[in-house]
Amino acid sequence: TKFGRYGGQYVPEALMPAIGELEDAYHRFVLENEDGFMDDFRARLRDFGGRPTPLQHAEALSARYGREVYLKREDLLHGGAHKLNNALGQALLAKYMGKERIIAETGAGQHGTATAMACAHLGMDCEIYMGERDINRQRPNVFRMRLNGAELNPVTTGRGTLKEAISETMRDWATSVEDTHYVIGSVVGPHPFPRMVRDFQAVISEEAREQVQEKAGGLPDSVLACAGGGSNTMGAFHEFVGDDTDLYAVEAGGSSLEVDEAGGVAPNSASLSTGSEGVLHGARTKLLQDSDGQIMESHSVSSGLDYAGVGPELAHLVDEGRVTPVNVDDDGALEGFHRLSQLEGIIPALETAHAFAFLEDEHEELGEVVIVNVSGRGDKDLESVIEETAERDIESAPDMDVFQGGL
Amino acid sequence: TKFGRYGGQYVPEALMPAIGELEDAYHRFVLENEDGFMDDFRARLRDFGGRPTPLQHAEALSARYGREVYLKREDLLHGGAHKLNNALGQALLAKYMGKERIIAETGAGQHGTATAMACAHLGMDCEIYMGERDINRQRPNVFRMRLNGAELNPVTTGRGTLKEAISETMRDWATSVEDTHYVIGSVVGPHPFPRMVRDFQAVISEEAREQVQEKAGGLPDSVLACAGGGSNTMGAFHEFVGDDTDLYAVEAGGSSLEVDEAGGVAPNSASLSTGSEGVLHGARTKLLQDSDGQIMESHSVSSGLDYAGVGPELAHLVDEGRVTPVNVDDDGALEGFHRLSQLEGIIPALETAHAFAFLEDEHEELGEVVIVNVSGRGDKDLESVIEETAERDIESAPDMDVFQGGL
Amino acid sequence: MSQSRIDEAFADGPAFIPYLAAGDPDVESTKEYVRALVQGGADIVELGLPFSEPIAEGSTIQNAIVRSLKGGMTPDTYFDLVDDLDIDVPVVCMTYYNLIYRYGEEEGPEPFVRRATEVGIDGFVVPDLPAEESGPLREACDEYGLDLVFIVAPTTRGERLERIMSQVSGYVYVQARLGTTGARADVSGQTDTSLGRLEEWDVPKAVGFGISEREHAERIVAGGADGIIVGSALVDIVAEGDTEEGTVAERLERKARELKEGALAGAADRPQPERP
Amino acid sequence: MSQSRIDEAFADGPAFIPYLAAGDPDVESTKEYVRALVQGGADIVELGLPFSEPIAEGSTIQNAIVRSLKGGMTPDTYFDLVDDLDIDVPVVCMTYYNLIYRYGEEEGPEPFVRRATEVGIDGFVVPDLPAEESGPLREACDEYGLDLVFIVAPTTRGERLERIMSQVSGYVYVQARLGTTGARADVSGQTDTSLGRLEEWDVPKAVGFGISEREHAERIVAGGADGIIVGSALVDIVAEGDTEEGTVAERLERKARELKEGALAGAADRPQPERP
Repeated sequence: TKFGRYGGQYVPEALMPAIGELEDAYHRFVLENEDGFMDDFRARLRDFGGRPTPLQHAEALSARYGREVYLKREDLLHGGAHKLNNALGQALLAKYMGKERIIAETGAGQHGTATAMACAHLGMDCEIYMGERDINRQRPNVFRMRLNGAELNPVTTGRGTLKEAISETMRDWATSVEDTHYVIGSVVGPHPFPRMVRDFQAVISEEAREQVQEKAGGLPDSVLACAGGGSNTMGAFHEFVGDDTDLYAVEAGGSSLEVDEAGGVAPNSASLSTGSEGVLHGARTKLLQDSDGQIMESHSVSSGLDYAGVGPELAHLVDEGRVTPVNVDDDGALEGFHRLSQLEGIIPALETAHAFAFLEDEHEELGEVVIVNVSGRGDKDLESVIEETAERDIESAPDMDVFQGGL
Repeated sequence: TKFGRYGGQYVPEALMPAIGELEDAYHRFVLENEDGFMDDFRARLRDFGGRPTPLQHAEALSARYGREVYLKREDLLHGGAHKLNNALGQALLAKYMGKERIIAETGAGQHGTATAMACAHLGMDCEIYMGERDINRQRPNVFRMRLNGAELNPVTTGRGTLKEAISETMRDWATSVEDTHYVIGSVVGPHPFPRMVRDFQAVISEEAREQVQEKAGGLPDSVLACAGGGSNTMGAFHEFVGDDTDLYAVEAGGSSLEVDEAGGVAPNSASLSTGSEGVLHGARTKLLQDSDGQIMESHSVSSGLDYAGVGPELAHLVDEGRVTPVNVDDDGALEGFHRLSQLEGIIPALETAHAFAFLEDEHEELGEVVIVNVSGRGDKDLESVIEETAERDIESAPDMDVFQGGL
Repeated sequence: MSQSRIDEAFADGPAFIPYLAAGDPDVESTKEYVRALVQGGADIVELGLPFSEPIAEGSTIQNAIVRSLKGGMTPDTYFDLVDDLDIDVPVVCMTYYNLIYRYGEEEGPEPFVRRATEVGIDGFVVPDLPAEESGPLREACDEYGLDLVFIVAPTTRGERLERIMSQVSGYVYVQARLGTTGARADVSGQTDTSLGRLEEWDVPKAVGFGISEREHAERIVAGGADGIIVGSALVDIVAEGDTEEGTVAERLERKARELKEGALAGAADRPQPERP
Repeated sequence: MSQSRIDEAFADGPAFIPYLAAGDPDVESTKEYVRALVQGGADIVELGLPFSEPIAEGSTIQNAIVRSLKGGMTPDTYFDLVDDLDIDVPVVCMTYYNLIYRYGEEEGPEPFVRRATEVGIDGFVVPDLPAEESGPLREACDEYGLDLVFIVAPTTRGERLERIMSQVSGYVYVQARLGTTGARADVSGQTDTSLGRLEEWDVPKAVGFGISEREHAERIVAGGADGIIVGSALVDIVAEGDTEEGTVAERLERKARELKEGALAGAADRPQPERP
């Protein structure tokens, strides 16, 4: 149940039996392919989800940086992000386990939409918890969840972001655990979630590892992925962990790495870079917390990275020196967003944009062959980006006047 | 240059040399793969676009209709619709021809975004003409075009929809023809556009024909595709034209098939079902026109179908009895939209939703194996759908209260 | 082929060919305006029959077409207008092919041409009908002895020129620049090049697109044109309505006179070309 | 193991165990409220140390925690509060594991337990620390002679029960129903089932989650419980503040008395279970 000193099962007793049941199901269905579960899952990922996603050679970026840049196109997955890999896996597992109802939390709404889509596809009931603040930042995703037939439960506690949504979903689960599965949205939470979600997301690096050898004739020198909770990160890294490839987890530096302890706010989401060990949402991991151990309110321009914790396996790989944690601030992420949109014709999620900002800044350190995981597309972020860009001086942005009504 | 009595090259003399040049390039690069153009194109469609798209067995729809329903998932193509097949093909062809600048018209904005993406990908200048009314109906697509670096030119003549945008783009082309290629967005316009666009889109049916044989063990009894200009339609039909498969072109019935001749308005876009022969935008085809030959203003709840003409090849195939034109009204399309979203976890474009409405109504006539072309995803339509649904009594819609602020 | 009324219009020096959109803003005004233009020296009148999708027109003429269609202009109204005109210069109908194709009970352009002949129209300019598609209309024109004017664009070269030359009658419409119709402040350098390409042609060459001033007319005719076609500069006057400087008709007549004088001055500047 | 103060609290009949969130709304009030509860008959006091992510709590206690944290509550303030309490019943600290884990300079729970011992805390309830993860805290409690209370949920069965039984001391917290904390209008049928599963255990069984009325207390104790734990119903009184029906302290004391009486009545309804 642990990754080195991280992980574990720090949850209310009421949930422990369900977690034990899940652990059992994970072993039987996922690890041992009982009843052909994994075959079914992979077939659905292919036909419903659109896998494999391409590994695209990025011509403009390769020319710009003088090295071969490849993009793992998870933005092309159904729903627009890597999230479906996990949501479909867990919803299907719940179905194999005989559960009737799915609950999930969501930050940016990507996991919520992926879960809602998966549940519609599988004919399961679905309720999504989402912080009120995130609901207002990500309206299109709210609409999509509702259109797919999911119920939406706004969470009004705290700052109304992912952290609160997870807490609230755990409370629902503590009530409904007998017929309900909680589809956690990242490689976080109590064991077996971090391992199971990683296994569902590992298809990213399985494909990428094969594709890059075919296209570049060898393994990459570096793999870059943005890191909030860390599911696209672990998905993109997993199969490369045993290789001699540098792995960069790009966190949200937000507006500053400084912490406002009195206000309880860390204006970033860089738990790997700046966090300390603690226990949150079922696992021991690196956290943004004050000196007493109270969890800080995190911040990022991208809702999907806006979380005070991170997956325990990533924390472990960072301690081991296998993964390098780096971070990029809000301005950098917006620059990365606009740059990729214009240079490659791919509008990335704001989360993903962090990885491209790091590429811009540090490309000289990344070797000859670089893979960037394009974890999602930016359709959900259009309004936020327009608003945030208008408030700043973002060099790579188009003239924003055209976005102000009166077209 | 003709399909039976339809097609031709009815354009200003100034454009004829460019059209001749294009015809030449089409033969050399597309038909004869000169300089490996088609290999390059197919590789980009794969790596940048995400092809092949899946042919998904739709479990819920198959159970509902008592026959095997397969979905050709063009909604998973980069940009969210089949449009990239054509936009990328033409932009790349223009590059091979040495053109520096791309212009295009757009209705729903899907062709505009696809063209903007393709131009960003290829490093080409891009200007998009879009009717003012459509700009207001499809803001997310407007943002996406701008973010990809394209200029946007609002068209204020007429009702400000696709028809006017095409006319205005032709005017630009008449001025700029020497260094500019006009990426027309459907199987319309003067020869060789209808044929060339069809060839670029035919990848849909090439893939689907192979996939359906693998999955269903034989050819389909029916193929359904929505039809506005007809590019997804011809793309989905082309490889089946020689087979014994029924082909249904589902047009937008709008609010009524009745025509308001005095007002110059046909409150539908059903040119194949109700139109008459005439000449528009470079081709002889079936049109919505009054008894004098003035073009009517068309209408559909979906911008992408809102056009008074249709591709000449489709008009020909309808005359030949090879393609059956049918139509579905605005209400039916909204029902189809909500039904697919909830039953299959796929939010379709409003255009696409017409095909699913027809499936619901007429499934008993469609044989054992049915393919529906999911021409695009509905992210761009969220606001419209919410608004239009709230004004009607749509049985399959979720409770819309949650969409009215105050979440 | 016998000499047509249009051919004759080019016989005595450079022709001034004004364009107006019929029915802008109404039928009676158009009649008055056309007479004013003839009074001012027009040798031929191009009268536009408005089509809802005028893809070759700039915004000036687009707007005129919108006004005319809103006023209820139809092909039949147009023919009645021409029938009533009572002028002694040839009338060329400028319109788009769909209106020609759709007119009457029988298929094809013949009914339209027949009716045009009845009301005294002498020829056609159809901007969206290149030589490749003009067969049926050419045949109908031949049957009724009407001219079919073709446009030669700055991009027209080689084989295409020959194809047009074999089909054209009346005059060739030399498009002075790329783009759509519309008044401009200068004369395009493309004009001379285009005229040069047509030097050997024995059909009169009338230049249009962008001419708005006396001096444009002079320079273009001095450069070898047999006529000038002016549309948007006149439609602008119609759009303005009556002003302190005169009624629309007065100002149209004045503008026509100015342009005609320019053309004549241009002709004086050069050795008169040989005429058939 | 020697008899702890908590064990003693169960010795003379059913125990009434009230819960309050420390520092809600401030430190001085909490002291007053705790004294009122003791006055009303509390046998043990569960005093919550607020954590920012109280995943096991319903909205009543979540809100209390927000008020307390806004008031500046920290672990050190909490310890000082307990140190000042001056009551003669045992105090159980209810909090989440991260605060225990993070306290002090050295790693692990020992510094927290050491400090808790110094201020007179008798035991802990940690809702997010199941038996699987409780080793280090259990060790520290043993070292200082403190009790570690575990929760048994309606879903807890078989092996898990045994694991908890091997770790628990003081009392077992029998969760009356699935879900989070919060006052309810009825008694869950799950309570009897859960108590049945624990019949053989020789550790006192205190039932919590949802108890708010005298009659709940009576029924639960009559059903075999050795104690009742009441939180949200009391926190609601704190949240209301002083009313016409009395000050918060007065109403807390009155409510405590009502619940304690209920428990006693329940005990009278059944043969007293054997006690170790």
